[in-house]
Amino acid sequence: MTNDLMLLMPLIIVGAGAILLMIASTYDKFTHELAAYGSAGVFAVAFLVQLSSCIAGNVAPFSEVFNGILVVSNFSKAAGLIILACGCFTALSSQTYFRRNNFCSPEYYSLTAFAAAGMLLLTMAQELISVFIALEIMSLAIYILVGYDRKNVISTEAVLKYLMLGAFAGAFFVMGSALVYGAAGSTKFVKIGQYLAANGMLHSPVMIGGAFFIMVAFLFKAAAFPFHAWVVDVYDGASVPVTGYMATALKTAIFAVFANFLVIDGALQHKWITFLFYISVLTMFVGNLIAIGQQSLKRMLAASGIVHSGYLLIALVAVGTKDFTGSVIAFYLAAYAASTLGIFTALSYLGGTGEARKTFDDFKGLAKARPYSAAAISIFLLSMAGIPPTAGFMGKFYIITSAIDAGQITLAVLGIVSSIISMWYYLRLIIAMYFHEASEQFDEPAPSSLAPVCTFILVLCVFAISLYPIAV
Amino acid sequence: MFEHVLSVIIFLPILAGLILLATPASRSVARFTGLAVSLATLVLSLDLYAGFQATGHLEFVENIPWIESLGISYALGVDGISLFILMAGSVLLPLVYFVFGTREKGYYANLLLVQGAMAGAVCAADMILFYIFWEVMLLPVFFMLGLYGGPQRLPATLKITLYTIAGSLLMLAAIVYLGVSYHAQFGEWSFAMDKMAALNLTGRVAAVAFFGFMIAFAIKIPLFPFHTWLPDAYTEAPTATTFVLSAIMAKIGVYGVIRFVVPVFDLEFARFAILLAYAGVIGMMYCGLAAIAQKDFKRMLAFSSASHMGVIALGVFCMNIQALTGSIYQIVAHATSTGVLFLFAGILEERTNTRTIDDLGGIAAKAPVFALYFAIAMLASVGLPGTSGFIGEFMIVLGAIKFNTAVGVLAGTTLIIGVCYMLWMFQRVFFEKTASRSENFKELSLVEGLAFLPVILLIIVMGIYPHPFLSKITPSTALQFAQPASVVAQAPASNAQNLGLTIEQK
Amino acid sequence: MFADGLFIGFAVLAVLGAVGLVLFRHPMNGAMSFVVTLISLAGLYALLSAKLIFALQLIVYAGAIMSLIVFIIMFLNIQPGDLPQEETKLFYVLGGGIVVLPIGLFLAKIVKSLPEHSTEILGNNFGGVKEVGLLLFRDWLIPFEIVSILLLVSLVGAVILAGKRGTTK
Amino acid sequence: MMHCYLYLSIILFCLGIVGVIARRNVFTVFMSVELMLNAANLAFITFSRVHESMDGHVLAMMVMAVAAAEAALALAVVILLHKHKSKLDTNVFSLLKG
Amino acid sequence: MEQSVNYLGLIPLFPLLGAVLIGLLHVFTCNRTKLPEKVYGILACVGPVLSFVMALKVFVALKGLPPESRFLVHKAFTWFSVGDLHINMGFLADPLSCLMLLFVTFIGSLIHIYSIGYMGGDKNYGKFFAYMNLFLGSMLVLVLGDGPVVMFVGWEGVGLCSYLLISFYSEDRSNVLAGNKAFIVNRVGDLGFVLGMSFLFWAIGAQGFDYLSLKAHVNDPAMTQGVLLTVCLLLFVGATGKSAQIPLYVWLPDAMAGPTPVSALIHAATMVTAGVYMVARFSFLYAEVALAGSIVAWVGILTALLAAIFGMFQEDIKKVLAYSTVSQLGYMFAGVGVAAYSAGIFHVFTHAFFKALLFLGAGSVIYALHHEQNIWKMGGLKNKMPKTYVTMVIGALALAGCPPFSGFFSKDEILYSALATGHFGIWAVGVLVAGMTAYYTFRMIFVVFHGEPRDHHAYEHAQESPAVMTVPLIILAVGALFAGLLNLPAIFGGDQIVSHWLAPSVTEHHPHAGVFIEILAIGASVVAFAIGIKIAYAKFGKGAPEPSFTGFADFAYHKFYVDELYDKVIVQPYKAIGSSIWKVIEPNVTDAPVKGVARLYMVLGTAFKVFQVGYVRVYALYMVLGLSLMSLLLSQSLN
Repeated sequence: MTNDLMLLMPLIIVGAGAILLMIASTYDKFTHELAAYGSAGVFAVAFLVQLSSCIAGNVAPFSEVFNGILVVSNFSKAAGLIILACGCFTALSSQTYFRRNNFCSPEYYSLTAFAAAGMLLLTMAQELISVFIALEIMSLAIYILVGYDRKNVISTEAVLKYLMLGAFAGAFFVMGSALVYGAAGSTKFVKIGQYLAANGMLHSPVMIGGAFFIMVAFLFKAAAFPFHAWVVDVYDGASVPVTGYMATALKTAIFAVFANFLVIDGALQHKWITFLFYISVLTMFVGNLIAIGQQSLKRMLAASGIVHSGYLLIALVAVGTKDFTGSVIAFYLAAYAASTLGIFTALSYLGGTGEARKTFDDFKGLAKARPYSAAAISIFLLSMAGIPPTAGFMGKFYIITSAIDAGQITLAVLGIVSSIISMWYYLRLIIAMYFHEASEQFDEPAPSSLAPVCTFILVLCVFAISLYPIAV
Repeated sequence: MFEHVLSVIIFLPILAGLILLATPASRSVARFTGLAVSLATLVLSLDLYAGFQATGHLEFVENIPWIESLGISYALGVDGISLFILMAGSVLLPLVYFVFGTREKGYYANLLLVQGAMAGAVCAADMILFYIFWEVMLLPVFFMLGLYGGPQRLPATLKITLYTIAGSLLMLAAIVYLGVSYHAQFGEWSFAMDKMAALNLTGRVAAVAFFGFMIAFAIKIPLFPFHTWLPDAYTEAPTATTFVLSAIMAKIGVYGVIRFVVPVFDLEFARFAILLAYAGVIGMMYCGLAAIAQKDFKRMLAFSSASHMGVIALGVFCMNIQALTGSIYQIVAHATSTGVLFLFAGILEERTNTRTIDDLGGIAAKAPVFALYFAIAMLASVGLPGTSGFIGEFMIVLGAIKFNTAVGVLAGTTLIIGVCYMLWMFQRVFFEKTASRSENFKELSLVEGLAFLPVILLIIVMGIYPHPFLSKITPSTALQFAQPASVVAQAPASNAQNLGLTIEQK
Repeated sequence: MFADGLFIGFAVLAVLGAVGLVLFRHPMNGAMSFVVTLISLAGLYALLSAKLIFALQLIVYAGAIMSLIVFIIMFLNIQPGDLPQEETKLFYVLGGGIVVLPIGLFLAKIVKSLPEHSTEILGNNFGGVKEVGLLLFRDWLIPFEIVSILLLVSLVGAVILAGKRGTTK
Repeated sequence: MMHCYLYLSIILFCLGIVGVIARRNVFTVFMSVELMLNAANLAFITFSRVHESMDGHVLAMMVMAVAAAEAALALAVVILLHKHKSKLDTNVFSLLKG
Repeated sequence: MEQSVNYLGLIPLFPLLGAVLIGLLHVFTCNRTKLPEKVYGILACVGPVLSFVMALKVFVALKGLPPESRFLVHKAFTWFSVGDLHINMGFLADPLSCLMLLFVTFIGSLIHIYSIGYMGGDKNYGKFFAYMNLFLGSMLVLVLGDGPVVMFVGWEGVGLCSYLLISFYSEDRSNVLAGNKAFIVNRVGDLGFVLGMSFLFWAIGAQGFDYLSLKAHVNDPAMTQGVLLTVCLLLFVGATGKSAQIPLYVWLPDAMAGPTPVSALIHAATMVTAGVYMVARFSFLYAEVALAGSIVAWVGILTALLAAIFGMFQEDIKKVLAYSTVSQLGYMFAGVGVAAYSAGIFHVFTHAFFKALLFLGAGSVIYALHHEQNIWKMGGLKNKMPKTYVTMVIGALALAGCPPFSGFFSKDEILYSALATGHFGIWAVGVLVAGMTAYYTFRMIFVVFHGEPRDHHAYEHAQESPAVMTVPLIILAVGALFAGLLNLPAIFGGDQIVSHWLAPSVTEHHPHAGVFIEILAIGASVVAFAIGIKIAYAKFGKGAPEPSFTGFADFAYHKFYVDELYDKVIVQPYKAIGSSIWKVIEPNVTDAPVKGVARLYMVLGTAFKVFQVGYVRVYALYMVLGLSLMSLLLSQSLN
């Protein structure tokens, strides 16, 4: 039990931190700046604990906690690390962001911590209803964060769209769980696996239907085609740090649980390969096409998030169910998180009051005024585009390698084609920043140095992650 | 000679470039740093050259495992083929700092970056490492072109970048395919270049992978009909970039063909060689003809460069040792001659503020040294015997005749086509009456003159006494043709075939 | 037989309530109609021997949640003008029905593949408070605990989104 | 008999979907989602009866709790929407597009 | 068999070093303080004279060897060696190359000395001598090279120098254009040379790619008739370029239009004979395939005819000489074509003297008349310029083939060989051309020197040229008079020294057609000469007005519009193709897919924005539609 608790320590720290922050925020003297430092501290501590358990406690890969409802594996630890790091950076960049945008209260940071708790649970959950509850914890917290700027109708619209469609997708999840429960008699992954091993997938249509509906919810959260439409609007409506948080931590959690779910049984995964194949291809291409036409940076990044979901789906298609380590997925998520979060962190101090700078054109000539920020953004963009020597390239390389190794050559090639297509809109921002004359001075100083520092650290991460060797 | 000399050659410029970028260094500091670093690299390269044994195999090997689970390592080494491209870069790049003294910091920093990356691409002995450097070398070009290029630079920048990246990403897929095939056939992961020759690749996917490589290299070279990015990019780019693109980067495309396509896809290559050879020849003629229609001397040189690259590529596709060796020799010859020509074009542009041929005239009278240097480089470019250009071109045509008579005869027309536009341009720019634009054309300064002198001498020495150079190249090229046979002998055919099929059916 | 009759009755009521929810223009009418569905479902739960759930459905769902919804509807004091003009509602509903049909058929198909099973009311303590409670606090402790976090989040959320507090301190 | 329960569940579920995609009234949409959750709950309870295990009951309780939480949030959002535009029409909120 | 000596390489090296030295001196001083002209003059003459001395040494050394083993070789270094291809920077002196060597260095030296005076006061004095030295060095490489590749170095080198010399006064566009034309046309020929070499290499080159090895392997089975013919014809294409034969003769008259008689002379006397030398050099190939020889002979004699026709109607004194050069070159090819290699080479030799004489004489005239080149503006100059007149008449007689001047013997040898080997047509045309030659040569002499002055102003100012220019004229006149005696045929009591000397180098079979044939040949030539000179005298002997050409004459005056034809058929289409590639094909065909993809890309990008309508209900609809579709598919798969 102590061992169990030790493994759950990061979750407990984050959860407790969230509650403490929530309570603390009732005191008037507890400013949102303090809350920012507090939540960053909570995330940092949790991150370090997680890291130490990653390094030291090489527990059995599938050590069960709490009756098989939660399972801690190396994969979930890695995903947890990413989530916690994202949380920490989000907290810090939010502090900078809210220096200039005046709608924060300390609960904001409490909610980021709650969301992180939900995400951590999601990475570990091995039981459908727990997955659902974790999903909802995460989602509800994020809904609130999205709509945090209550005075802003855009923000409210975003939360409406997200909440409505999220709840809609959640309903499918519940229905799917019910069907799986009907077939297997249990909602625990272990039991489902045993049932599938005994009966085989094809002989259980209910199982197929249930898994199908469950995947719908995952695909929705991951913004895969055709469940992608919300993502552009919601990212656009949310404030920059929240968008960054959503784009990275949430996606990490979703793909972690998605992978965990898919690898319950080889037959389960195999059944969906064709579907996921088409979905990932369509996701990549539709995402790209949406991204091409965008003028707003956030919307472009949202659409590019769709594309990256497509790449991750390739990894899911190619993932081996035996000896699942999820290293490729985790690596890609880490690489993607570092670069995406980096951009949003940079935007959080470059965006101006009320996010006045939205479009590509607004960032023209940034390189002259803010060379380091522009360089950092360029590096993040190149990483997202998959140009070496950044982490994004290695992530893409691993995904392609695993896809080809799994015999999915067509998928790999389509992934490549997609990343060719995506090159334009990443380069577009670099071109705007570097090759155009400035239309304004960008002379307002960064409201605080936290976000710039985070940006710098994330640049280092982008390169450092690329050097970290993993096994496919 | 110390152990990690290649790493130093690669990373010294890269580090210097990054440091320059990251610090608010002044222009002159940047220029001086660039000059110092590139000269240091030159010294190291000369040392390397002196120590090169010409065994035909990789020398100065460094190998540090990186991603062991996939057999990826930080592996470097040079053989006779890569050595000369490396040398071309090391010898030529210091010139830029002599010639252009008043550019911005980023100009010099990017130049350093691209120098390191190109050295890396040439020295890499691991495919992934190669790919990394291959992509990295595009980035400085992107920035230099976009930041310091001519008025129409943006479309040109986009075109070259997207075009090249499209090609290289396809190559990435092909590289991964090779690695996976190696894993399937030999049971271990490896991305080492020299091991790939042992692969037995058949079937549709192999052909696709072959084209994955070929298209990437064809774009970089550029081979007809993938050359359309070239005129704009070469014309709009700042001179140093054009110089780098034409003198060295294009050659790395050819190098890639020699390194990857020829040994690994020997079957596919033999099958498509005639097609590719025609692409080379047609490209040569097409670009050569287009060159005559140019009014802008830089664009004319761009087409000229593309035309010559067609011949060089042809040499690789002819599959005999004379043509291949000729190609490599021509790579160096063309790097020196075209590189110098582009630098001179830059000087012309800078001192006359025009790129239009018709605006100029009579420069030979104003600047005899400049004209002499230009003429020597031009004559090397048209392949006059006694200059470096002849040896390679002759061997390529010779080899092409052996390969296919029609191709050979067409390849020979480069003798005529090249001379037409070059003389035409030379006549208008250097001869005739002095035009108003060139009235005050300043002769090369003493420093510039001395800086170019070694290269000009090299052009002549390489034409008159090429034997020492060739004797370092030939062992490696000979090995290229020896390899397929030995592999066939080593690998049990049936076994390999089965494994080859499994990967396809998966 | 009696149970079958009850089932038919509840089922018809539930469907009618649901149809009403979809079709009524004013949300208040829809909510009332939905309450009918919820109560019918409670009856069905009872028929399925889920005693605790039967009670919870009535208390929590039909009672608490629906009264909250109705309260908000009343609270907002919705005028007919506030409601969307949905002249083509029926068209949309029919179109929606057609679109949804494949999903329904698919679900029906997989359900059909299941072996039929009797749903006689179980006499023992199946579904009773104690049994379910034991299960809840022994096997399902973690979900139960995390639901509390969920509720906390929604609490905070409701306060933040709908509250009147000043935006910053 | 089990089939009948499940068919009913399916019908309710599909009606919920239709409600979500066909209606513009925010309340109706949210209640339709609730309807879908209830349909799922019915399936849970039915399967619970079939398997004669009470896990399904626990799950249904959890779903109810989530539904309640979601409803609370949804209503808060509705209030917020009403504050902004005094409309309950989802189509009114389409500033973000393209 | 062959003897290795280490000084052969020095022969071309002297002038080449001189060229580099002078060139550098010139380049570094031309825009600053100039060096005195004497420095250049002396430096420039050192190389050629040393080479000439070395050539004499070579000659002596060869003379000392038995005739069958008169080979001196010098392998300076391995030039390049790849696979089977081994090329040495090697030099070979055999009787053939020695003969060429002697007269090239001799005439070259003379020209250098002459130029010291002629070029005086030119601002690019140094540059000129650098080019001259470079030219001589290249020519010597061409002559001495031990294999085709080394020969090609010199071959292209002289081409380059001809380009540089023609466009020497580069401020005048027409000069540069003429230079360009020379280089490009030569390059066309060079393509043939390179291709010929390539075929030759792949047939028998693997065992060594120098003349001696090639000669030894010429009967290898790989050397089929087809290959032989291909190689011979391709090499001949090279020769037509360099030696101005049909169809590549067009550059030479333009080159003459250049400003320097000296450079014109170089082209006329030495460089253009390289093609003849090359065919003689490869006589071992041409001897194996008779058809190739016939083609060479016919092309040669037709060129001779064509050029003679053009020459009859030219008004520029140098153009007349230029066409006469082309015509004489045609004779030489006719000679080597009918396998009379020694006759051909001998004509090269004699032609060098009398053509040099004529050019220098013409130069003298032009110099005296202040750069007037139109013969219709001259007249009656024989009184003003007696030395020039006398020497030029000697040259003209030699050119026209008047016995016993040198030209008579060499030309007669060629015509006799044609007749003796049964090439009756060639002989007949040759005789006709001989008559025409006499006609146009003396037309020029009469118009320029006899009659009344046409331009009195110029005539008043005309005076005899200074001694530096007349002395070489006299020396050359002596040569033109007596050079023919070197190869005096048996019928005149000679023993054909040159032919015997050349015998080890060239593969030829001396036909013995009998005295009758020989007399017939000689007689016909003399008669033709007499007729030609008679007509010329009749028309121009007592002065004549400038004729206006009509009909055929006009056609011939315009050189059959060949230049215009080439311009229309080759040059303009070439440019048109170039600009259509750039303006039409590149943007609309080659680049079209790229542009199309880009456009499609942007269109799709804009089109997809439509789907982001912003209505949440529609987003839900997308989800449901997707789900429905997937449900349908899944339902299918369930069965």
